[in-house]
Amino acid sequence: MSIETPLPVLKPADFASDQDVRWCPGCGDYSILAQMKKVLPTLGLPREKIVFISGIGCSSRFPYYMNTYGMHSIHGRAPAVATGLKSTRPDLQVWVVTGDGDGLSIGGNHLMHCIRRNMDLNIILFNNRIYGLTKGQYSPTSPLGKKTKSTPMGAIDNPLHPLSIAIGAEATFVARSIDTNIKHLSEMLKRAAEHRGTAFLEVYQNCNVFNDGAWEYATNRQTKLETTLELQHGKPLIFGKDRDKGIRLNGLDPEVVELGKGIKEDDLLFHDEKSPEPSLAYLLSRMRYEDGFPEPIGVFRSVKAPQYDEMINAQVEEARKQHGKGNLDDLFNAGETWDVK
Amino acid sequence: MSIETPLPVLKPADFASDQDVRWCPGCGDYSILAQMKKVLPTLGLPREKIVFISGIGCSSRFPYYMNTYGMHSIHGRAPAVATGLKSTRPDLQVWVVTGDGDGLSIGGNHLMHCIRRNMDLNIILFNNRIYGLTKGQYSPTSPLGKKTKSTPMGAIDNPLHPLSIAIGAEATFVARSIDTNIKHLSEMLKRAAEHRGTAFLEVYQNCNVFNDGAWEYATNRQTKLETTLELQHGKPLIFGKDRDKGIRLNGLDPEVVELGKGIKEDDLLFHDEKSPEPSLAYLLSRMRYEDGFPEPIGVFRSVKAPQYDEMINAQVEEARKQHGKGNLDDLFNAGETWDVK
Amino acid sequence: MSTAAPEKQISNVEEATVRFCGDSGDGMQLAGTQFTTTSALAGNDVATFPDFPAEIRAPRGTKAGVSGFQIHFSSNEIYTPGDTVDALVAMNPAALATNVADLRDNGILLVNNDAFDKKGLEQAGYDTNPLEDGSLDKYKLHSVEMTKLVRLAVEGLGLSQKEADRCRNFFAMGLVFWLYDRSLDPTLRFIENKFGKKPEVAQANTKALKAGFHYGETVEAINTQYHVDPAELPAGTYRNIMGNTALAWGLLAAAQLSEKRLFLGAYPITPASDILHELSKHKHYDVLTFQAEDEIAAVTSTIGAAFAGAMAVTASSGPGIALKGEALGLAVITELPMIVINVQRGGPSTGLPTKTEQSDLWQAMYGRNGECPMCIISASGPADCFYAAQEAWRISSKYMMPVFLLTDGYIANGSEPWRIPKMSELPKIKISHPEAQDDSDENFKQFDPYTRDDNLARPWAVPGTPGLEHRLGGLEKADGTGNVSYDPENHQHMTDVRQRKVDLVADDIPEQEVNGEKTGDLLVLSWGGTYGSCTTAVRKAQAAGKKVSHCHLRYINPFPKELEAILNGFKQVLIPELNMGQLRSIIRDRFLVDAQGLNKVQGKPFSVAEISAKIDEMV
Amino acid sequence: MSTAAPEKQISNVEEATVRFCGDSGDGMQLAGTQFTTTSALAGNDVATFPDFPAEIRAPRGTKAGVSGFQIHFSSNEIYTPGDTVDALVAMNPAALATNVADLRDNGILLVNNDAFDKKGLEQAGYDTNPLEDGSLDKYKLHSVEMTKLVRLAVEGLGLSQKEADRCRNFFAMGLVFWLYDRSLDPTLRFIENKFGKKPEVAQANTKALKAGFHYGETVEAINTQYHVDPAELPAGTYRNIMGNTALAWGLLAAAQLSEKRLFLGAYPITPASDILHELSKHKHYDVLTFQAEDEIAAVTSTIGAAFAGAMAVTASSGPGIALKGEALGLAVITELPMIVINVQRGGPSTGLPTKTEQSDLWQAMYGRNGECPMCIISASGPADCFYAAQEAWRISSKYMMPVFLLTDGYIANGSEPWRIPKMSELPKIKISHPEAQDDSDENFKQFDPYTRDDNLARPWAVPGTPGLEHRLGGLEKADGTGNVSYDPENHQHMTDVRQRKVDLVADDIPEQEVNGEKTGDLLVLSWGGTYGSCTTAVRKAQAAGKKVSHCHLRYINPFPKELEAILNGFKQVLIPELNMGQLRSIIRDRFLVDAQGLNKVQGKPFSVAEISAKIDEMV
Ligand SMILES: Cc1ncc(C[n+]2csc(CCOP(=O)(O)OP(=O)(O)O)c2C)c(N)n1
Ligand SMILES: Cc1ncc(C[n+]2csc(CCOP(=O)(O)OP(=O)(O)O)c2C)c(N)n1
Ligand code: SF4
Ligand code: SF4
Ligand SMILES: [Mg+2]
Ligand SMILES: [Mg+2]
Repeated sequence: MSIETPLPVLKPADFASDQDVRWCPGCGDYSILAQMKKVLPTLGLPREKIVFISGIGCSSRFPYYMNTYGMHSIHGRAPAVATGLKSTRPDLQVWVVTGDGDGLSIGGNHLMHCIRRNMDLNIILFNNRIYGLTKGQYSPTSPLGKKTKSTPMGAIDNPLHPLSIAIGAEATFVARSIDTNIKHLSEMLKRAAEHRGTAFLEVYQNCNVFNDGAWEYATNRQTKLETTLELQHGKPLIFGKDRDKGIRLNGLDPEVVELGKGIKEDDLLFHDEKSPEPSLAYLLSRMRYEDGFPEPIGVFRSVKAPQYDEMINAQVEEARKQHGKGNLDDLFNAGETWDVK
Repeated sequence: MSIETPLPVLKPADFASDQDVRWCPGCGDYSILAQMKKVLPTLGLPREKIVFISGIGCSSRFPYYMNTYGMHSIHGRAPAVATGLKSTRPDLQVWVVTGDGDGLSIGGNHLMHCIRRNMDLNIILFNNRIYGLTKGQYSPTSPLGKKTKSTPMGAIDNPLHPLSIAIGAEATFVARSIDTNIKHLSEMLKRAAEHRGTAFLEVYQNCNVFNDGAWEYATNRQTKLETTLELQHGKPLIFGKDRDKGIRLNGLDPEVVELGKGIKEDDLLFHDEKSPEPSLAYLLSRMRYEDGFPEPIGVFRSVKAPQYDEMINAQVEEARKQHGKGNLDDLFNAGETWDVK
Repeated sequence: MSTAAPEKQISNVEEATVRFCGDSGDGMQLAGTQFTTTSALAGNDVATFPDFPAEIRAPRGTKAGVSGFQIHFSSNEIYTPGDTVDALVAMNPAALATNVADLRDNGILLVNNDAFDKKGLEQAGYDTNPLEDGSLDKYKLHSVEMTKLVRLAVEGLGLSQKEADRCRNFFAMGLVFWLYDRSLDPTLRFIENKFGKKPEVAQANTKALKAGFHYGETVEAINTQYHVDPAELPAGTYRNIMGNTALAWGLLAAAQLSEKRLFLGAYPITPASDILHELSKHKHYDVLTFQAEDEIAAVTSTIGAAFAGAMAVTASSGPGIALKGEALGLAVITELPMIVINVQRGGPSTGLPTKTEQSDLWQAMYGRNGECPMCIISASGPADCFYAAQEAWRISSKYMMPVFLLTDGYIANGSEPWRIPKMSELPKIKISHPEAQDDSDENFKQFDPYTRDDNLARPWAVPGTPGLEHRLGGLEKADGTGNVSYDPENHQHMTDVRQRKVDLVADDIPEQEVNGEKTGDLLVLSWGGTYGSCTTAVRKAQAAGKKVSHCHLRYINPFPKELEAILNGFKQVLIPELNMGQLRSIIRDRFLVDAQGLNKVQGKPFSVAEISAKIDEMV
Repeated sequence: MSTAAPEKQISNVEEATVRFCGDSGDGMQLAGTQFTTTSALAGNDVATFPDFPAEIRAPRGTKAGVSGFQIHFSSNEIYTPGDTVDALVAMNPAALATNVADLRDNGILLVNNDAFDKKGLEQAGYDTNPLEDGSLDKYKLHSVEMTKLVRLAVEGLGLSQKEADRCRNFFAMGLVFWLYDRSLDPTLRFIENKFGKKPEVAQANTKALKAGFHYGETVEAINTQYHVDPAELPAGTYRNIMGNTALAWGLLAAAQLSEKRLFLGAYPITPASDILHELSKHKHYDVLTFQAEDEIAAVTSTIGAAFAGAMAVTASSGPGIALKGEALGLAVITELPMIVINVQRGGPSTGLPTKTEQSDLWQAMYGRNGECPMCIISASGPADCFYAAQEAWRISSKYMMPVFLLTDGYIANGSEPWRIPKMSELPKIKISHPEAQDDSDENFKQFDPYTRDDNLARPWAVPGTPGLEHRLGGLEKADGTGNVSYDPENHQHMTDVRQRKVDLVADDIPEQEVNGEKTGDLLVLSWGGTYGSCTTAVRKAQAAGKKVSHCHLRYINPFPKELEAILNGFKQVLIPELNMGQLRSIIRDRFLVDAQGLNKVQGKPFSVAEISAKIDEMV
């Protein structure tokens, strides 16, 4: 029985599995889940064509809550599981859900290689700057000096910045959003879904149990317009409650300037997500709150490049063009053979 | 018996172990070994204070040939072995020798974490763009389309660029040199040795058996002055046989320009290895021969930052300031106890 | 207080088992810990079993979110947290539903009936209210309006209702303290220490605690108090200790006894993480804790630290240990000393991460490529972890080889009284390093890192030492020089030597004890965390006149020399394990003894009854 | 050619063993391969053993750089590359020094005496020239000025001296071809194919080859030729095949027989890399080869491909397999089909990477956390790899579980004649996937991924299929629904089911064969690459009238049902293994049989003589 699936009209609820959601009440993960359920029906894909692959961590429980195909794999390996899946079945839309520990600590290498291969995956990194599931050790994104269960005297590892790492591996799509900024978040999920090749989306996510307020500066109504900056392609980098501040380049160094007082919009740095060179994206990824910058959210970079999943299948096609579908009897009998009667 | 070691006057030969060197005749590894033996005696360190840690690969045989302490560990893990060693014994000078497969494929994550922690290690990555020891599969630095034993139809993975990755992890010292450019190489080895924190040095190394000529463009007498560019701190980026070409910034994009014809040295990009922002270093790491750029050699970045090895020991000191050396009897007896008679 | 309290009886009992259960937000672990400390301070022998959900915070009120803590306390020596419960505190319907089966007939059941509303009952899957439908008739049910009573008690302190409700666990504690005739003082001290900075919280908890206690005094329905006399334990100063803490402290002690820096390379994983947490608090003892990027970096950094001359340790649980297999081969072939701790949990794969199991023995024994033997020792209970850690380091440093130390989730999170030793009484661990030599000296001899002493140990020459420069590595080594060697005979020889080093340990460990006669009808052979239930079950069988003895193994590789003779002294051998027969297969292989298994993988320790039943079936 | 060749004898022999050895730059592997093909084409049964150094190119002339290739060819069926050598070609002193011990007394020794200069002798550790000091008197020494003769032969072709010297191996081949009365034609064809585009090289090699042949005809000192008649092999078309090639082709066949895409996730490692190389040449058979960033990505991508519905395979060797342990737990608990190939090499750790060993059996059996059973099968020789691959996939896809397939370096690089099957004769591998359902249909039923068929296999529902959406994962699963379950009984049940699935295979495999009587004094029990030497040794013993039989296992987990009865039919059991007793320990555990081991880890296969000696010692 092969069923014709006319593009169904799906609702967010259609994407909810029958499993109870077991995150702590108040966890930022709920919001990401909700936005995902809202975005998927807009993509015009039937549920069976969608697969969620995750590692281990609170965030990695995500697939259980989605009524799609999915696998809650092992710690850090989701990008590699997804690579095998997507290479074999390039027709599927594959999402990878990972945490800052899962994706950047134990799984950092798979993430990096997946990105450089430009596998067509949508990778959502839930960054809560802590290990949630194991109850509160510091993660690779925890700030220096952070006191946690495993660092009672403060963390001494310089944190990794997910987007800088991704751009170091020359990611073709890099974006950032925030769990509480649901409109922006759903837009970013959609952009990630639409990108062909690896889409890497970092989401600032609050772990209200072990790291409450880690992103307070970026989510607080009072401060968020001063501490974040929404990137828009082709537009100058402007921020502030009154949209009166901007980012200007001083040589290669970004600086915060106030508009007016002799500085015009045209003096500012203009965002170009399509720049073939990733240097701008890299520079943006380096703008950090602790250094006095607003942190960019939005799409840092979005360019087209060949995808591994396409090319691995293209080689099969190419080989078939050259050799046909092949006949194993011929292969076995090629070269020196002899007959025994 | 504790022996006073007055700083000995050592010669390169003093650093040669009694083991036969077993690389293929003509391998670029010989040159790196020779330069290392030349540089070490200039560092004023006795042999016993030096340790070489490597993974697995042709390059990783290096420690066997050095009459210092050393460990030929397992594939990809040298940075992690070195981390344990250096944390425990910060007085030692620890070198990590790795290959493009060892360091960037299986070992990419350890490398990245080591760099972000700014462990005081000198990491030398022998980049021959191939797996030598396993006889010729492509590596993460092999170019797209590269035909090798495992990619008879050409590689389909976009290569990793070691320096871009290192800068993505915010490396404090990043440099590049070439096996055949022995003067430059020995200078870079020395600079790496002198840097405190992770010094990451990529060396273009020829594997004349499985990937002969991979760096031909950068080593050929005829072309090398056109295809490489020696970085010098505070100096403009000039190259060419006649030193008549330079690199100028166009916005954030570098471009090759000819000097004269209205373009002066002052118009060029000036190198600043000490720039606190790594954006310049990142941009330089993106200049690639295949894109029509000369490839920079020299020190891309060299800045001071706190080191993990120092801080982990500083926390012990700090804890001792707070609590003294501690008395386990007190620890055991703290809290609720009771006596049974 | 001067309410006219009704007269109540006090009944002396030998021992009792109490379990607190409720939602994971209800503070049951705290209640359990406080009750444990109080009972210990009262001189009882105690054993505990905390049990909490895998989720950080499962949805409130659901069965998945139930958290429990069981305390067994006695005037005699005890070895387990108890099979059945004498008194159960259930803070909500889900807790009742998932726990009541363990309450003995006629046991005391204290429930917070305020939580038995429609939603709560539904979430627990009750169609009718069990407090009312007679289904709990076989228990002494006391249905208490805890929520209401607590709110009343804390009235006037200015707490929000949510804050007030958070004191309910103290009410429950107070009530149970009264029931078992326990002093409130330790808990009052605890409140003072913990909440001193938030006086209104401290006051509220105090009021709730006392309210619970007075409720017991006052309410007529509860008319008997129980009293458990102090146990006769060996003289000394005691404290209560959890397995992971004891293990961490044992490592601290071993480092000090061997005059070494302690290096821990670890990656967080349940239930091993607390070893990392504990050690990271004690840096002033010259402790370096490295939270690595993964388990492979954890173990390889540990190898680096071992090379550097430190007491090097790595700790993890099943899946993490699986990742360390390749690197452990390097530790074996480089013959460096280090301790590898596996706090076992339910497998395979991620399995049941918060539940206990003993199913990683095979992995410890066989889970590496090539012929790659490792010494394996195991701890038998929370306090024993302290000594097991020291023994692991003694062996590892003496024979220059990595040693596996196995515990499990049950041991790690369980607690028991520990007679606190004096550091000065603990045996020193002597370690020597070869001395520096001067290479300009005419007697200078090239240092050979694979020469061996009587224990077949090679010299632990530490980088930084003049004249001992050498290279280690994962390729086969020529014995003596340590150079890379492809020589066939040398490979055979080195393979044999690595095995012999492990075997030699058998000559260097205490004689294997047998609990009971040295011959008989049945030997119960156990290892690790099943110690308590096996001991208790065998004692019962012995008391019933059966010819049953018990042999508990600390050393699994190598086995104690006496083991073969012991096994041969019995008609039958029973090996209870929380796995499907892993020790059993090793014993059968080694001694060709038709040992039977009692096996279970259900995320829970054996009850004494389970083992007793099997013994009774066999003899 | 019309030089007056002296008259020579031809002696008919039943079989012979020849070894070419020289520097790794001397082209000895090529010489060996050509001789093998030629002998196979001449109808002999052949078996080969290549042996090369771990270094890519060890320094020229050193012992570490010696490369060898041994060919055993016969007019009867043979099973091993031969214990001792009848004719040895040594291209330099180092090759002579490291190989001459294997030459039988009175054997033919052909040396290139031009290489026996001062430096060469020194590098080989000779104080005096063995060609002159009488130390080789017990052999038929023919000292040939090969270098000089080759240079003369190729004179005039315009080759540099270095290029000329590169033809020496063809001279040696020519000489040996003459010695064993072999045709030059296959090699001439080979030269044409290989060097057709470089005519001067082709010509030079042809001249050198013929020069060698004519040298044999001409020189008086060599006065006997040997002839080995064709063997009587089953009728069919044959080719020579190496183990890794046969394995790769077996995978291709299995994919086609089951109508699946083939996905290989692998990371290069000696001696498994050639499987990756071979498969990557055949993409047009719908083969995807993914060279992963490491072994963990290799195995987890394989799990992803299995989930996606492909025939998923990962291949590695010991250290790489160690890294896969954790992920294999995921494959076991998700009950996905896949093949895990381990081409074993010398361990522990990096060990002896280019040498053979069977020491990863324990790792395959036990090397994962938790109770994590896997089916294990093994190949017995190069050609058998073809069938073992298909059998692994048949079992894996039928029972929905990962299957281990063990080979070793000896099998992987060895070669033997293979009777080429027709694809149409090979049994199809039937795989079915559950069908789509329409969730708007009133009969729609939520898909339960852990329902089971008669084989306890769960349905392989493939992403992309409407109405079968489901989630897998590493936490324990409720049987049926596949939901995460912490239920104690379910965990026990699922643990039992996973074991039972493996056990069920025992009902589904061919009856275990015994070579010889079903009862007797001694059973030789073997597995994997020791097949040939055990078969030969047992046949010899049988011929000598001993009551010895041989049982060779393909299936190690589960064992064939008949095995227990077979073992019990013999007074003694001997298990020869290239490890320290890994199968032996499993057999002892399972059957309580006091099996003895013949064990060696020397990087080399067993010689027949070693096994014969042990048999003779025992009966
Ligand atoms: C091999 C392995 N090592 C360690 C763990 C334990 N573990 C589970 S989740 C986790 C980290 C979770 O942190 P993160 O990825 O940031 O996810 P979060 O819980 O914060 O969403 C760890 C260390 C594991 N499951 N497997
Ligand atoms: C766990 C493991 N996987 C694979 C290998 C096989 N292996 C050895 S070296 C190597 C790659 C070598 O490449 P590279 O690091 O570039 O070093 P090179 O030989 O080129 O110097 C591989 C795959 C191994 N030794 N261990
Ligand atoms: S622990 Fe933190 S991240 Fe995990 S579910 Fe709770 S709030 Fe969310
Ligand atoms: S294979 Fe290549 S890298 Fe390795 S030793 Fe030979 S030339 Fe050097
Ligand atoms: Mg996190
Ligand atoms: Mg390389």
